[in-house]
Formats: sequence, C-alpha cells, structure tokens
Amino acid sequence: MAATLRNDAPLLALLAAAAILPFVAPSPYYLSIGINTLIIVCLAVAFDLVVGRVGALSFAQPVFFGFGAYVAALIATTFGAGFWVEALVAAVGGFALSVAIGIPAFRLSLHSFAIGTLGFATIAQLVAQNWMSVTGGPLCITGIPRAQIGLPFAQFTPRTLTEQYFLILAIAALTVFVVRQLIGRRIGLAFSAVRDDPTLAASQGIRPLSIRLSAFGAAAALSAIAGVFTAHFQGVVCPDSVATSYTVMLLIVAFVGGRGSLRGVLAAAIIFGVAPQLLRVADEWRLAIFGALLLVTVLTVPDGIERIFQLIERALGLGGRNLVPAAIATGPAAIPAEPAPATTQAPVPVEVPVGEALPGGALQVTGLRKTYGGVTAVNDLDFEVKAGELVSLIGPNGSGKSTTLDCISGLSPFDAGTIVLDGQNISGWSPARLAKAGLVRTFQATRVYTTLTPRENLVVAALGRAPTLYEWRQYARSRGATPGLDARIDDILGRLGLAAMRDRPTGELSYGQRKLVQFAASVIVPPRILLLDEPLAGVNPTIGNIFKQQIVAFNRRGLTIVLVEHNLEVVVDVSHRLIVLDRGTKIAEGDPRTVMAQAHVQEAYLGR
Amino acid sequence: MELLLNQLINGLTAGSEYALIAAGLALIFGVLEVVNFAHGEFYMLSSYYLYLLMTRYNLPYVVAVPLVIVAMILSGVIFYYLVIRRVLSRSWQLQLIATLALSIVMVNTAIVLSGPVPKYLESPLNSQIVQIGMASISVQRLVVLAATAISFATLYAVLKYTRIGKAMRAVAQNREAAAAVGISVEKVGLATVVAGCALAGVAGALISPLYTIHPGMAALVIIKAFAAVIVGGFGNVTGAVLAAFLIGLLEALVTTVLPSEYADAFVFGGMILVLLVRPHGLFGRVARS
Amino acid sequence: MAGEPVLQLQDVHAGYGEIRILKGVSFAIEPGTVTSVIGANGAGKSTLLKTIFGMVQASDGAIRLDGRDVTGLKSEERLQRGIAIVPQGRCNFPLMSVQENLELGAFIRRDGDIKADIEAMYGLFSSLDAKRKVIAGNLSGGEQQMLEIAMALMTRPRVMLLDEPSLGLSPRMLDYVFSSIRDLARGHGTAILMVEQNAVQALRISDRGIVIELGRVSHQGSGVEMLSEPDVRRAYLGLPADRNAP
Amino acid sequence: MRPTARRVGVVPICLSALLAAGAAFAQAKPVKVGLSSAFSGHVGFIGADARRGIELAIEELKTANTAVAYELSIADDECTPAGGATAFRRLMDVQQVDVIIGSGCSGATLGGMPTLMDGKLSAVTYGSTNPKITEGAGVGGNPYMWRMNLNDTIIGETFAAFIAKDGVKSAHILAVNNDFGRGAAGVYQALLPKNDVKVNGADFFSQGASDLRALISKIAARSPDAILLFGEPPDCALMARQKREMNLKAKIFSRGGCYTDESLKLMGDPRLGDGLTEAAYWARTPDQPMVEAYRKRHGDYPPYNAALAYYAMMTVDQAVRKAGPSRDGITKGLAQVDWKSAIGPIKFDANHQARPDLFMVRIENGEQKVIETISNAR
Repeated sequence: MAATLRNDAPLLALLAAAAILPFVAPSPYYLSIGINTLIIVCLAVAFDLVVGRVGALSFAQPVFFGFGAYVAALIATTFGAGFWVEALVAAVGGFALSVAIGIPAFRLSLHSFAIGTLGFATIAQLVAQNWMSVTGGPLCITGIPRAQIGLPFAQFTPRTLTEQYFLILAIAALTVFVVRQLIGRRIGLAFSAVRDDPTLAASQGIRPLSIRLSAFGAAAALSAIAGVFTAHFQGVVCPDSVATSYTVMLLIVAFVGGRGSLRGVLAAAIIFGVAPQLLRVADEWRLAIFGALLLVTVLTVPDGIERIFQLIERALGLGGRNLVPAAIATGPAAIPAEPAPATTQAPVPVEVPVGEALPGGALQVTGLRKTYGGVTAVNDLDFEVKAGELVSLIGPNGSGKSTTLDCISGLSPFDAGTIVLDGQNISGWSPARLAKAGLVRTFQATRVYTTLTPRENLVVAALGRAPTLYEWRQYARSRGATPGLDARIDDILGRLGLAAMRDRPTGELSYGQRKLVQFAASVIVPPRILLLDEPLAGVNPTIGNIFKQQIVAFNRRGLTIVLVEHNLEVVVDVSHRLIVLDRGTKIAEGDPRTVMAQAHVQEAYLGR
Repeated sequence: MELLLNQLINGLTAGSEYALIAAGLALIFGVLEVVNFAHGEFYMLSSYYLYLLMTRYNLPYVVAVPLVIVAMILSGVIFYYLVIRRVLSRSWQLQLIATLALSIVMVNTAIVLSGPVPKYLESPLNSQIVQIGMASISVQRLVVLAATAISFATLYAVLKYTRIGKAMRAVAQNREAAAAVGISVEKVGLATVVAGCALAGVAGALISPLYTIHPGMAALVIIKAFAAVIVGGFGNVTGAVLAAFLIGLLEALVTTVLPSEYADAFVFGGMILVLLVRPHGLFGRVARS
Repeated sequence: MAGEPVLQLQDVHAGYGEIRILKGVSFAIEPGTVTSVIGANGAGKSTLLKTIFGMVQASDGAIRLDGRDVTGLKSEERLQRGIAIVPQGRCNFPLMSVQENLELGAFIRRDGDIKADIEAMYGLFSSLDAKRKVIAGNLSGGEQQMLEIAMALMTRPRVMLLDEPSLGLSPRMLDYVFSSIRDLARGHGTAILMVEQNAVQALRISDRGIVIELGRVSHQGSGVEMLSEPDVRRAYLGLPADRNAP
Repeated sequence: MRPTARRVGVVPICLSALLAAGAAFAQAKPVKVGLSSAFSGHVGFIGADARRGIELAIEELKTANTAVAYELSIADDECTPAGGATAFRRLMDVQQVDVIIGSGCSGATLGGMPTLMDGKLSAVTYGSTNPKITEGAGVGGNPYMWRMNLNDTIIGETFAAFIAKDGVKSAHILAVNNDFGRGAAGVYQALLPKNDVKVNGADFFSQGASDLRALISKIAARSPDAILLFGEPPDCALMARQKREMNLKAKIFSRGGCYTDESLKLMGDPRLGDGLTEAAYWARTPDQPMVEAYRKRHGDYPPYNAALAYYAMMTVDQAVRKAGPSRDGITKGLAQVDWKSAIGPIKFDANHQARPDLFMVRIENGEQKVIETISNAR
C-alpha cells in the first residue's frame, strides 16, 4: 500500500496541480489550452499502450478518436441519449472497430502493420469525407449540444469552460488510471512479452493476436471516449477529426516522451499541447520552429524525455528502479560482460528442480514433408519418440533438423504428414495451442523477453502454459508477487546460478545466462515433451555442463525430450536414441554408439 | 476508345510522378532501411528551385532543368549529413520521427518564404499539343514519360554495372558484410540519398510545369508513393516503380467508372489486400532464411 | 615460425558509449600462425576483433600492423593495409551469386589480378566451384562460411580475423573449416586471429591461445600449453583440471 | 402597442451608443478587432490576405471615423474546428478583443461559434460559405455570429438562372471535396434542374490535387454543354490548361475564384480562361476606391479575401458608429447596420445573413470583365 502510494505520488501531485489550474489561470484562454492539452494526454497515453507497450506503430489511432466524436455527434443531434450512452456506444463500438481493423492488420509484419493501419486510416477519412448522408461530409455535423451527464442525484451539463475542463480532466485521469492498471497487472507483462518477442510468446502459449488486440482495443475505447468529449466541447465534428495529421502529433509525443514510459509520454503530451500555443508569438514561423525543435530533440536526445528523467533520478541517487529498459530493446547490442566463470565457483548442484514432469509425451511423426522455395527441407520423415525418452536429432547443416522442430512446434506450416502427441493428432495446431497442450520448445538463437526480468520471463511462461480461461483470469491480477509461483521461480533460478540476476532486465544478462533463462522458462511448468534446439551452441563449457546436467535430470524425472545438438560428445552421453537426418531424410536411427559407428553416418555427418 | 486512350495517358503520367518519388523512397529504404517521411518535400523543393531559377534568374527552361538536378544533388548531400547519417544506427521509429520533423520544417519554411499561394511555371513544351490517335496531349507530358523511362534505365544500369551501384546493393543485403569487404557504408549512404533526391529532382523539374507549385504539393503524392513502395515489396526499387504505374492506372480507371472521390479508397484497399495476401508485397523477394 | 609480429596490440581500451568492454589488452601475433581467443560470453572477444578492424574505435592504446600504427584509421584503410575480418553470423550478400560475392570481396582492389584470384579461391574451396552462379543465400551453412573466408582472402590480407567460424556447423563441416584455416596460415603466411567458443578444437589447431577475462588478457601461451593449463581447462574448456584425469 | 415599444427601445440604445462613443472618445482607448483565420499551413494565405484588407480599412478609418481608433490582433485557426475554438478563445480572453472578424474558413467558424456565447462577443465572417453557419446564427440560436458574404444558396438561385439563360442544357459538376465544393454541388444539383438544365453528374477531387486530367477525360466523354467548376484558383488554372491540352469545348461556369488575377496568373497564358464565367461575391468594379488603395500599398490588386475582409472591417465600423465600441455595443450595432457599401447593401436578416451584390464576371481576352452586377436585396 505504501509502495503504491509512493509510486502514485507524482501522478497524484500532477493531478492536483491540474485541478488547481482553473483557479490560478489568468484567463479562460489558458483553460482552453489546458483542455486541448488534456485531449492530447488522453490520446497519447492510450496510443502509447499500442506503440510503447505492444510495440505496434499504428496510424489508426485518430480513427477511433474520430469514431467517438461522430458517435457522440450523431446521438446528440438525433435522439440525445446523454453522455453515458454516448461514451458506452463509443467505447464498445471503438473496441469492436479496432478488433475489425486489428485482426487483418496484425497479420502483417510490424513495418507493414504501420502502413496497413495508415491505409485503414485513409479509408476511414474518405468515409467521413464522402458518406454525406451520415457524417455530413465536409459540411460537418454541427450544432452538437453540451454533454448531458446523468448523475445519481441530478443532471449535470458542463457549460462553463471550467466545468468542461474538469470533465476532460476526469476523462484524462480515467485514461491514465486504466492504462496504469493494465500495465501494472500481469497482462502488462504479456504486453511486454509480445512486444519483445511474439514468436517466443506464441511458443509459450500466449496468443500474440489476443494480447495485441486487447491493448489496441483498450486504446481505441479510451480514444473514443476522448472523442465523445471533443464533439461536445467543439460543438462540431468534421472529417478533420479523423485526419491522419493527428497521428503525427501522437507519434511525436510518444517518441519524444520515450516509448513505454508513462511519465515521459505525459510530460511530452503536456509540452506538445502547450508549446505550439506558446509559439504563437512567432506567428507564421510557428510550425517551422516547432518542426526544427522536434528535429533537434530527436537528434540530440534520441531516447526521449524518459532518458532525461532517468538522468535526473541518477543524479539525485534515486536510480533504484530498472533503468534503460527501452534502450535495451532498440539500442546497440552492448552486452556487459558476464562474470568470468570463476574457477573458484562451486559446481552447480545437479538436482531436478521444482515441479513434477507431466506424464506422457509420446510423439509420432509420419510422412512429414516441408518444401520452400523449391527446396525440399524435410522429405517424408517418419519417427517416433516414446513417453519418457530422450531422443536426439543430429545431422549436417541443412539436413532439416530445425525445420522439423519448427513443423512440430507449429511455427512453420508443412506440406504433408501428421504429427500425433499422446494419441491426439496435433498437425496444424498453432504454437500457442501446442504449448498449452504441453509441447514446448526452445530456440537456437536465444529468445527471451529482454525488457522483462528473469522472474517476469518465468511468470509469463507459466501464464502462457495455463488453460486460456485461467490465463486471462490471471492477467487481471497484480504483477507484483505471484504466490506459489515465486517459490518455484526462485528455486529454479537458484539452481541455474541466476539468483542474483532475478530482478535485472534480462537484456543485461550475458548470452549464456539468457540461454539459461530461456531453458528455465521452458520448464517452469513442466511440459509433456520438450524440444531443445541446440542448447549448447555458443555457450561456454561451464554453462554447457549446466545444460547437460539439467537435461539428464529432467529426463530422469520422466520428461520426454527431443534434442537437436551438434555437440556429439554430449549427445552420445545423454541420449537414449539417435535419429540421423541428411538432406531431409532419416538415414539412421538407434542406440547412440551403434548409430555413430555406422559407416554411412560417419560419411554423411563426420566426413570420415 | 478515346476515353480509354486518354485514361491510359493520364494513368501513365500520374504513374510517372508516383514512380519517380517511390523509386527514391524505395532506394533509401532498401539500402539504408530508413523510412524517409521527408522525401515528398524534396519533390516540392526541386519545384521551387526550378521556379527560382526561371523567375529570379530568368533562365530558360532547358537550362534550368539540369541546374535543378545539380541543386538537388547538393541538397541531398546536406540532408545526408544533417539528418540521415545521425540516425542511421537508430531504431526505424526514431528515423521516421526525424524525417517527419524535417518534413514539417521544410513545408512550413516554404510557406513562410514563398507564401502559400501556388506558383505556375510555363514550360515551352506545355503549350505544344500533339495528337496521338484520338487523344491530344502536350509535349511536356511526353517528355515526362520519356524522362521517367531514361531515369529508370540509368538507375538500373548504375545499380547493375557500376562500382557504387554494386556497393549499394551490397549494403542493402548485408551492411556488416559490406563493411567487412571495405565498402564505406557512409559513402554508399550518401550516394543513395543523393540518388533519391536527384530522382525527386527529375520529378520536380519535369512534372511541376504540368501542374502548380505550392508547399503542400507533395502531400497527396507521397502517400501514393508510400503505397507503391509497400505494394512493390519494401525496398525493391523495380517493384516500387511497377506498383507506382499500377496505382496511377488503377486511379485513372476507377475515376472513369466510379465516383472519383473513392479512387483513393481503392488504392489503399488494394494495398491492404496485397499485404494480406503477400505480406512482402507483390514483387518482394524472400531469401531462404 | 618466430619473427617480427605482424599485428601488435598495446594496452588497447574500447567499448560502446559509456560501456567499457576492453580494458587494456596487449598481445602480438606472428605471420603464418593461428591464434585463438577464448573467454566467457561477453568477455570482449568480438569487441576485440571489431576494434582491430576499426568497426569499434579504440579509446586508448595502440594497434600496429607491421610496426605501423593503424589505430586511427578507418576500416577501409585497415583493409587496404591488410587486415580482413569475417564477422560472426552470416556475412555475405545473400541475393548475389557466389561469383559476385567473391568480386565484392575484392571491392577495395583495383588491380588486374582479381579474376585470377577468384579462380584461385575456387581451387582452394572446391565445393564453391560448382556453385558459381548459385546465390549465396541458397548455400548450406558450411558453404557460406567457406565463401565468407574466401571473400576475406580476396583482399590478400596479412592478418585475418575470424569470429566464431564454427558457429552452427556440424562436426564434419567444423573439421573441414578448421583444417582449411590451419592450411591457410601455413600455406599463405596469413596470420589468423580467431574467436571460438569451441575452444578445445580451436586450440588444437592453434599456435597460440589467448584468454580474455573481463576485458583483459588473463592467460596466454601456445595452444598446447593452454590445453594443459588447469585453470583454463576447468573454466573455459569444460575439462577436468588435471589432463590425465578420466 | 408595437410602435411605442419600438420607440421606447430605440431611445436607450441611442443613449448608450452616445455614451459609449463618448466614453471611447474620452479614453481614446482603441477598439480591439481580432482576425481569426489560417496563418500557417497550406491555406495560410487566407489569413495573410485578410490581414492586409483589414489593415487597409483601419488605415482609412483613421481619417474617416475620428471617434474611435482600431487595433488589430490576429489568431491562427488553422482552418479547423479545433483551431477555430482555440483561436476565438484566444482573441476573446487573452487579446480581449471587442469583435472578431472571421474565420475565413467554415470549419473554423463552426468550431469557434459556441465560444462566442461565453464572452458575449460577436464575430463577422467574410468568407465562410457553409449554410449551417446561417442556420445556427441569429434566430437559429447563436446571437453573436454574423455573415457578411453571400452564402451558396443565395448565389445559387441567381447563378442557376443565369446559366440557363446562357443556353446551357446539360452540365457536369466538378468540385473540390471540401465544405465549399460539397455545399455548392448540393445547391446546384437541386437548383439547375429547376431551371431546366440537366445535371449529368458530379465528381469531386481532393483539395490540392495536382492533376484533373483523368476527371476531365471522363467528363469530356459525356460531352455536356457546360462544366460547373467549384474550386480554388490553382484548380481553375489546371482546368484551363488541361482544357486546352484536351481541346475540350464545354463552357465553364465557376465559383471559388477562377476569375481572379491569381487564377489567371496561374494559367500561364491568361487567355486560356477566355469564356469562363464566374458568379463572384466580390469582383473588381470601378466604383471601389479600395482596389486602387490596396494596389498602391501592395503593388497588386486585392485578392477577394482581402477585399471582403476590408468590407467586413468597414461593417464593424458601421456597427461601432451605431451602438458604441464595446462588445455589447458592437453586437447591438451589427443588428442595426444598414449600410450601402461599394459591393451592395449590407444589412443582416434574422439569421444574421447579409445580402450584398453578386457579380457575374467573364474572362475576355485574358481579362476579367464584370458583365452583370445582380442585387440580391429583398
């Protein structure tokens, strides 16, 4: 409680300062600047949910703002149902519209997503401009009366500028509150996870589309409510309200503020709400100066206002919180040194960590074929893994090992074949569905959520593995302590020698340590079957040994494991069975030592 | 028939305008991975150069045009050192904001300096009309078509056969590998930005006499050019050029048979459809990863 | 084998922005030798190679090639003087043919021997010979690694820097790449400085080994010495400290 | 009863006017006039032109109306509703003006209108054409909004009859896709058939569009007698040049500034405009001294925005003379204005709409010629 209060104190102080403005402003004009600034605050804070939290650069945000404005204008000028109905219709309709736009748009890669949403925004503006019978086109909807706000005891109609100001202040406060609630809860972790690495999220059972849509939809609903206010405030709604020029302002605020930083975005929204008005003294040069200031800011303080906040905090000795989270995701890859695997360090204890391995894990792959670009990567591959077995897939580069893992784990569609897990046909399932069913993989190129801590990485992984209903119920809970789960997380991080790193951004960890975090995430909820893609590649022998011990230990407790690995020493040591691939087909299978002794395996694989 | 021929000519002229802008955008994106939101403003800038040379210095059109290209090359150099080089290693979002800011500066400076009132330049070729079949068309329009073709042939030859062109393609495919073989990413970046600006210069010098020159002249063009770059497959110059002509022709066609105000909706609707069916664009190439 | 060092580092410091990675690295390598740099992830091995090539600027100290200071030079100039690099990960032009890649490998050269040198590379790496027109992106991982080494050789370097040449290679490919590296050094007199996680195998073909720890050289010696040094064996090679232990 | 009441009402008004005028004279405090228009962005010229017109008027008034002095403040409304609200608010509360002239754009005027109620401040627009402004002003609900320029409906009735009289049987509408173009298209689609002129269709182009050739090709294929063009001077110039290029025969009737000097200049060869006829709410007629005065100051004939803003300022002065220079006085004064200006009578009706003259301007030999001045006074 005290901690919450401390974290909220600056925001509450800001709110208090904003509430005082009407009583100290020298003239109502400053209130009207305040109102316009608060509209920008609403839009920017909501927008940052999309661009900062789930990392999708959307040009469609003004569409929802305009939608809200048109909804309010149409309701108020036809049957006048009052503010609450307008807000509800705008929010729900805005959410629905965002889902309709988001489902196709999020299918695109993030670059294309930006341009795709720009396309939607342009079409929305064309609709507003040309659907004369509903929107009035360029003739606008005019004569919108003041908002009628039904309160339990009375009907309130904000008429004076001060009353209008408090209404939008309340909406802005609500927006900030909602956004803070979202990012402060476990769904906030899911937002970061999907932003950092959607592929990893999907392979852990989290559906990136659902997560992104919830952020996109929440931002749309909030923007639409701001639109409702604006319609009543201006009394007129024109196609300009939907114009993409708003996006430029929002982008600028989001980036100058520092993406994913609420305080940065708030500060930038206030600056960019007020600055163009203050620059009015410069008259005709106003916009040119505005652009020049922006350019200089971007070139000299590329991390935005958030960076300035951090520098101030550091100077004041307040640097307790995670510094530079955003910079890690986008900045140059500068990875601090991992402490030398000190020769004095005690060997890591080899015990099976927490949790009971799930029974089962029997996998049957029949007739798997995958071609791309005319190349047959996997050709009619059949193999079987029994429950509790540790089977290694080996073969020269390009033999189809990783492709096989991609097909089994749902990352890559395949041309023919069936995959059966414990008697259930899982061919064509999405990675997320497979993960929930207990089929989990790791990646050769290490995938972790760099802006989250190792603890949070594991929380996200655990949530993703849960059944969907439970997963989403958990998202509504606070992201702080996770009773039950925390003990398991501490246990496994301790065993992997990562206890000291528990609460640092994972992006600050060394390559090997991140690889261990990835492994921990794959077993935090023990799967039925674990697919490991070259866990030892690129790690030093100390960490390699930890991997080897953990793989063996987990398998002894009943976990079925499919291992793809080049380190033959380890492979031969730990595997029950080897499957050798060459050019997409199985050329040998059986007991490790027997297989390795076969002449054609040596020929294909070892070249001797 | 006359209508169809006319619309073909119209589509091709509009396509040329989009293509000259889109090619520069695609080049800068392809080689440097920078989304240049200020690119349209360079088209505007070159038109004003032409205006300045022809009205302030009373140069004849044919003399002014090559000088405009030279001025655009110099502007490209300044643009590169002032903005692009400083954001080259930053995130693409930051690059976008930086070029967006530059575009705000350029448009509004133009408004203040030249006044927002449009200008018109008479090219001697504009009043000479020739008859092609049943359609009549100004010589300027034919020059635009020819110059566009020559520009792209030159660009293609440079990229394919010259040392700097190879270096550009190399940087586009793998920047680190280019550095490893001794290609100066800095010099290639400069060459790329300059080439993009020169193409915008060709557009400004040749197309602006057909229309009018004003600070906001690029606003409607650049958005089509972006669509062309996307549909053509990010950074694929040939794809962007083809897509630009496709957009120009589509517009002319849609305008003919449907209420004209919805032509843009077709362009952007089409763009979204293409992206959904082919996320890498119509002409995007995907190497095996 | 002994002689004047071709490359010499003296108290080199370097890093990215505020983060210092190299904190005073000194060593020298001789022509025709293979030197392996080993160390923990993030110890500064890749940064070391980038600093020698000039992709990262040294903030302090001196780098000398054939006795001449190259510390302030740009990468292209260092390449001209005879330092070539094969960075970690894929380092070719995936949409260009093998032939075009090799031509680009000689980008800084303007002499007339380029064609002959390309033919020499096809002779050296015969698997590339049959694939002259194939685009690099469609080669196998090992072939791409070969191509990249060949591209680096096109500048006729005095010193070649290799960053993790074995990454992602199967044992068969790895053996081939390592033996090619050794042959290159012996046959062409090129000094090779290579960073490898696969430390045991790297040291087996190396004349010298250098251990980087927290941005400094902590151990160095001949490859054989390194393989038997107890600290190095335990910390970096994953082997028992005593080489005679089972 | 009624005459008495009126007489009773007039006395205090006159008294207060006298008092106000006297007070103003005594204090010699200038009357603050605010201009809200676009000063930045693509339409920034609207504000710049209007400013020059108003400044010219204020200069002339220095000698004509010695009772009061005027001082001009400006605010940039960016031609948008939100900008209009902010600009009106700024003029009202920060600059503390006594009257607003503007906005020049309908959107900004509509956005600023509700603001006026808070400060009991009047605004006179000189160029907004959206009919909704008239609908909402005066008896429509907002007692502080006034429109001096003719709106499209008034112009349309006269112009449609004129077009029919000119022998046109079929027409195609080509309009800019903004409030002006859309509004005008709607008006003429209704009015032309009433005058037995068939409307073949209506097409709209984006504001600032560079090429109209595709649209003109389409229209030409339907060979109408006339094209009604609603656009700005650059659009007109494009139309004229492309008409030549395509050898198009249809007559052109226009609204929006096709006859202006700017438009003729943009054609390159002004004679390309020959035959074009525009119904203009302002034209350069010989009996307007302001034209020469403006030319002396700025070297060019006034653009219509400058001229109309000039007359708006003169109208404000008339109101001040009637009922004094305060906000309240100007509002009351505007209701009483009945002034014979050089562009016709200015008198506001119940919806605060004035009805000055309409000018029929035709381009002949590259020169604008007023072929008819039509009074709209009822």
